[in-house]
Amino acid sequence: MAKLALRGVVKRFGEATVCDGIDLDVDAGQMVCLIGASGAGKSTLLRCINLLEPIEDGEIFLDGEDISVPGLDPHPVRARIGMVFQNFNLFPHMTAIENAMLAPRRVHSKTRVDVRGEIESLFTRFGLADRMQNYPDQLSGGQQQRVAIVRALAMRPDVMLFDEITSALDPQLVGEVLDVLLALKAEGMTMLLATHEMGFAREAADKVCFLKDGNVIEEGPPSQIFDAPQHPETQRFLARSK
Amino acid sequence: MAKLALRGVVKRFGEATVCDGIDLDVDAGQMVCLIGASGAGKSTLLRCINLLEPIEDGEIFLDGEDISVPGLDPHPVRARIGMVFQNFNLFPHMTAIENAMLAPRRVHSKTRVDVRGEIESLFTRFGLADRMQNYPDQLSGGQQQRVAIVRALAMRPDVMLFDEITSALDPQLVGEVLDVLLALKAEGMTMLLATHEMGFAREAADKVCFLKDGNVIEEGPPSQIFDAPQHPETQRFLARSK
Amino acid sequence: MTRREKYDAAQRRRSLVIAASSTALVILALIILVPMAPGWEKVQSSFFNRAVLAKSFPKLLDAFLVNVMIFAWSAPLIGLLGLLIALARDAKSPALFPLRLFGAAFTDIFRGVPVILTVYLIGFGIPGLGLPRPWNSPYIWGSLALILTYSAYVAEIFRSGIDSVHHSQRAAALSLGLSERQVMRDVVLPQAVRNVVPSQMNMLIALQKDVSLLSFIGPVEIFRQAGVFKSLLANFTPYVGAALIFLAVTIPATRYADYLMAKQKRERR
Amino acid sequence: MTRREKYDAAQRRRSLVIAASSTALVILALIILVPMAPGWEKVQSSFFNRAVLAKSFPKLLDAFLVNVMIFAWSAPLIGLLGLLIALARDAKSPALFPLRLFGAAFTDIFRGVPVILTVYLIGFGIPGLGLPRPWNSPYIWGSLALILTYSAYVAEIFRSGIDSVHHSQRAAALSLGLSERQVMRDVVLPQAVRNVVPSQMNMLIALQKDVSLLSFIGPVEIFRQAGVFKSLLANFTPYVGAALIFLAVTIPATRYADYLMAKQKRERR
Amino acid sequence: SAFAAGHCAAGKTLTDGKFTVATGNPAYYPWVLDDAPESGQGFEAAVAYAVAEEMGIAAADVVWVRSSFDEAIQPGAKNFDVNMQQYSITAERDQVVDFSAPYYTAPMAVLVGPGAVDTAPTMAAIKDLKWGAVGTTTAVPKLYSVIQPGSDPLLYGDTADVSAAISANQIDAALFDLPTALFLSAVMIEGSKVIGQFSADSSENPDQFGMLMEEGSVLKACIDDALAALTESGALAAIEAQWLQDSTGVPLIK
Ligand SMILES: Nc1ncnc2c1ncn2[C@@H]1O[C@H](COP(=O)(O)OP(=O)(O)OP(=O)(O)O)[C@@H](O)[C@H]1O
Ligand SMILES: Nc1ncnc2c1ncn2[C@@H]1O[C@H](COP(=O)(O)OP(=O)(O)OP(=O)(O)O)[C@@H](O)[C@H]1O
Ligand SMILES: [Mg+2]
Ligand SMILES: [Mg+2]
Repeated sequence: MAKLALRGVVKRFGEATVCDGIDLDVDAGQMVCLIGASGAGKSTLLRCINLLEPIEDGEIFLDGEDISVPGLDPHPVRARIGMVFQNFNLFPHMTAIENAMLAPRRVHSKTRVDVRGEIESLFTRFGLADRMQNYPDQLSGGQQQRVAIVRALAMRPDVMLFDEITSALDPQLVGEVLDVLLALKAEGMTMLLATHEMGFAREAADKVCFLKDGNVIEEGPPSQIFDAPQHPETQRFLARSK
Repeated sequence: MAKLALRGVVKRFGEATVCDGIDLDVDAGQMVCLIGASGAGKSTLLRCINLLEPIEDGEIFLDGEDISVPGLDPHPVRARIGMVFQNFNLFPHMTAIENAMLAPRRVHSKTRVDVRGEIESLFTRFGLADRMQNYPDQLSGGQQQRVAIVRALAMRPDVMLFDEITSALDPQLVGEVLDVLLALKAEGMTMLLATHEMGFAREAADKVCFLKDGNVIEEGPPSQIFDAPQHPETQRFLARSK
Repeated sequence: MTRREKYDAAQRRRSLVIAASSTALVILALIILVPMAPGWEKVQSSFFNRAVLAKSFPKLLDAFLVNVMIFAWSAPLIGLLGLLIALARDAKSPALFPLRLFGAAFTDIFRGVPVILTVYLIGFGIPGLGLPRPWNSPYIWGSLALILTYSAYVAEIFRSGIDSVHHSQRAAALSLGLSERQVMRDVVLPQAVRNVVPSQMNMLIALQKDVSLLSFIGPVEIFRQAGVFKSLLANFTPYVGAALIFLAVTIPATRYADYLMAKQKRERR
Repeated sequence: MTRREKYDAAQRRRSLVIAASSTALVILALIILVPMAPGWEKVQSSFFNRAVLAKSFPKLLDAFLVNVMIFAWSAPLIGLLGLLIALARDAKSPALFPLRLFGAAFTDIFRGVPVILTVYLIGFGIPGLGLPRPWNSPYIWGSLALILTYSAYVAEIFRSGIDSVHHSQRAAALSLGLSERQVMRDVVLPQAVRNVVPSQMNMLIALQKDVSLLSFIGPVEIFRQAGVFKSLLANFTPYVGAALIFLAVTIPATRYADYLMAKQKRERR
Repeated sequence: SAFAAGHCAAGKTLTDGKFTVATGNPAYYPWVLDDAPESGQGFEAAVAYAVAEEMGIAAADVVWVRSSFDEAIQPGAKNFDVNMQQYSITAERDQVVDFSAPYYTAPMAVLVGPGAVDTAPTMAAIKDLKWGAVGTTTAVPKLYSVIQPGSDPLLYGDTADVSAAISANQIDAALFDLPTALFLSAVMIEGSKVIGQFSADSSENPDQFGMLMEEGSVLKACIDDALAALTESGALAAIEAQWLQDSTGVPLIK
């Protein structure tokens, strides 16, 4: 059974249909990359999975349970799914470490002391040990992005949704973040990433899905998608990135 | 004479020194790429050049004129320098096209009718023809980034500062934006880019500057920096990105 | 119809039923329970006296014109002055420190001093310095007192709105070459004003009622008129009449403002 | 010293000089010019009468204690009720529509009805329904009237603050698994409240003065006391005395709040 | 009990054995002197003590409280037995509260500021003045019905505000009861003058001051009896002569 499964997911903004019946499976412990043109609906799809946008039609299953039933209490579901936003959305009134401690303290009712050690080690792992006490406005773009990752990891979800998590990182950091993700995967984390970095997708993904016109046009292991794309749209999209 | 020249620029945030006496020259019509680790001070340097942050010491020359003289009226200077921010900073109360028309209308006192044609063609060039009437909150990350570029270009500056302008773009768009930049360069635009995409820097830059610890540690043509870096720090930084 | 649509429709129906029934319940309870209190008849005849209302209402409406008039010329001036003071307080350059000082002093003083003193001091005091008629009119000087006082309040609200716009917006606008004034006008203020519409509606509503303070220095507006009736008839119903007139103006106005805000919000995201 | 530091220092000096001299000029002008007006002596003896001030001041201070008391128990309740109403109006789920309706009705009514009517209606009307002493005390019911009225204003301000927090903040907090209530408490409200501090200071200051409205139903607070002196001595100086007492409280309070806000702002970016 | 055994007021007062009288805050000259009714100085204070004495209540058992007009007419329980602050008896007020028999009949008088002292005491002349009055008094209906001024009158909260408006030259004339007008012109407003009075008895509903009591007051009969006795014995007239200025010098307005 897939950890996360989408069946016929439809999402509209007014007249515009962004997701037009998307089917997608992410198995437990898998890392799946969503690729597609800017505006293809990658971010929207991630937001729908995290129940931040109501979907017009279709179902979303987490561990076989339909989490898109209207009227379902979304909070416990969201606590199992971590998300890193494309534009970070850090809380500007909290320091970096407070941002990261919020969810463990509130959702898992832990004390600052309980979680501090674990979170500090996360910050260190992302090269942010000396920035923990800064407010988001005092951080560089890449630092903010890493704080957002730490914040999402700190709540120990079993599925993570990452939206362009390396866009503001230098190559060295991209490598380091990739290492962290692979370590997470080794620990059994299920991950869905929206990314524009084809190199990253090729290196890390178990499966790549190409999104176009509200549908998954083609999916498969990176070797197949990148080296032998079947669909002409996929071929065209990837032509430029080689 | 360099179009843009920095001499001993020092910038501090409280105790922390972000720029520690930076010297940098950008010749007219050149495209210079700033590379460096996350938090190295790339964004800060661009903000200082655009006179958005006061510098503690040093001088900044535009066309040989010292624009960092305390007390100088910064507005005409800024009108000659365009800037695209790392996090876009679009105006949320204006549609995409209103965002782009603001500066020409206010700074160059043109009417909407005067500028509409030119700006619409810019939008089309960036694949945004059908998004002009959307508000920023209704745009995807990559769409916002492109609107920010259009907005900065619309005021027809002669120097452009770009901060990570391709971070939210898919590979195909990166290629197209690069084409636009090269076209601008052909028209004589001087450009300074902060970027993490080494491929982009290698392909487009006339000169690459590596920023570390508040200084330009190494600079030179991309071939030299990427293929034969001299400084051990540069070597280490680039090791991972190959 | 998808299950989402079905669910939404059911929710809407259910909440309408709850809203209607709970409202009905509260009203019913008031209608049934309150009259059971021992003193209800006395209270009713003091506060909800039909005969008194009928007698006083036309004159109250007449007097309300005075309020409307004073309100009509004061409100725009308050908005303008309030905005200017807010801008003065927000001036960034160190050379404009005196302006900031002036702004702070203005708000501190005119907010801190009770309106009624300002009304007396300006409404009686300045004419008392020896102005000839018609320049000593209580309408002029009373309005000035209101304008000064309310500007101070309104300025603080504008300031909070300006502060709530993220500084990166200012930076982005400046980077386009806009002057400080253009940045303020085109980028910061539109967002700031939008953020404070409800608070400024507060002020408008409060002002509409505080126009009545001018009655201390003579003008017979709706409150004075209600007070005259109250004294003559020894009955508080005229105040209820005045309140009805106020509500008839403010509720549609606030509902409309809310509607506009909600619409704009929907359109922009 | 870099040229930037030199320039900044020079600017600071210059602006201080300008501020000091312009302030001095204004004050001088007032001191010299106003007394030249023909009616100045009369105005001075009506409004700035030393003997009257000396006579009335101690009693005004005594009466001010009543204000302080009423203020002290009303303000926290207003803050709380205002916040609750704002939260009710902000309730998102369609099932909570009745709550939203209630919130809107509450603000519309208590903002729209003149305070003074609310004070009469609740302060005289409810006790008039037949409550025995001490439960018919004007202090209790008058305070309730103030609390209801001011909550409506305060709620609107909180609401504007909540609205001014970008919705992506809510989304980010929800995505962490926080409940609606935690999102509100930990993420939205802290930013919202910060955005509306100046507006809420407005309300505090206005409340401090509107405590005086209770005098309509009996309590002799500073304004009634000043009014008594005014009537007795036919002199407005007691109001000036009252204003001085108010200013002595509000100016330090607002300056301190401003200082805290500025400090926080500096620290966070 | 302080009451003579079996006196009609016994057991009917707010506090047994005490007679609680309310006056204004402040209480004005010449109705109460120095805002100190306990001294018995001033017309209304003296009348209160005379009535008390007549009812067999010792002066020491007269308790003074303060009240505003609004508190006097509120629908709930009152905190006084009688309230004296120049309340004019009107039919409408009588429906809400009780009034005693009148203790004074007040003629209305015209007070003019320094700029209008030469105005002739005729209806035609005073009509064109800029008028003011205290909004809570019966002077207001008199002003509208009898004088019918040419321009809208301005209305104020109390006599002090009217005085200030006259001083600021915002109004020319104001309508008061005669004792108040005389007091204001003599003491409060420099250069002002009482140019005329309306005959108290001539108008169809003369302005008469009565003590105000709670509607349905059981005390009313006793008070009325006491006032009747005081009128009978000439004591009331004596008090009036002692505290209120002789007003025969003020011309009648024609
Ligand atoms: N207001 C501030 N107060 C304190 N420190 C700040 C402030 N703004 C930036 N910094 C620090 O200055 C350093 C440089 O930031 P800058 O944004 O210029 O980095 P960058 O090179 O653009 O990094 P990135 O590639 O991640 O965007 C960072 O370490 C950041 O934490
Ligand atoms: N609130 C909205 N109203 C209308 N259209 C919207 C709204 N939000 C998003 N869209 C549109 O939906 C489409 C998908 O947006 P989305 O953010 O999911 O794209 P994306 O694949 O993440 O793109 P990018 O790679 O540029 O981030 C875009 O065309 C966008 O303009
Ligand atoms: Mg996206
Ligand atoms: Mg940066």
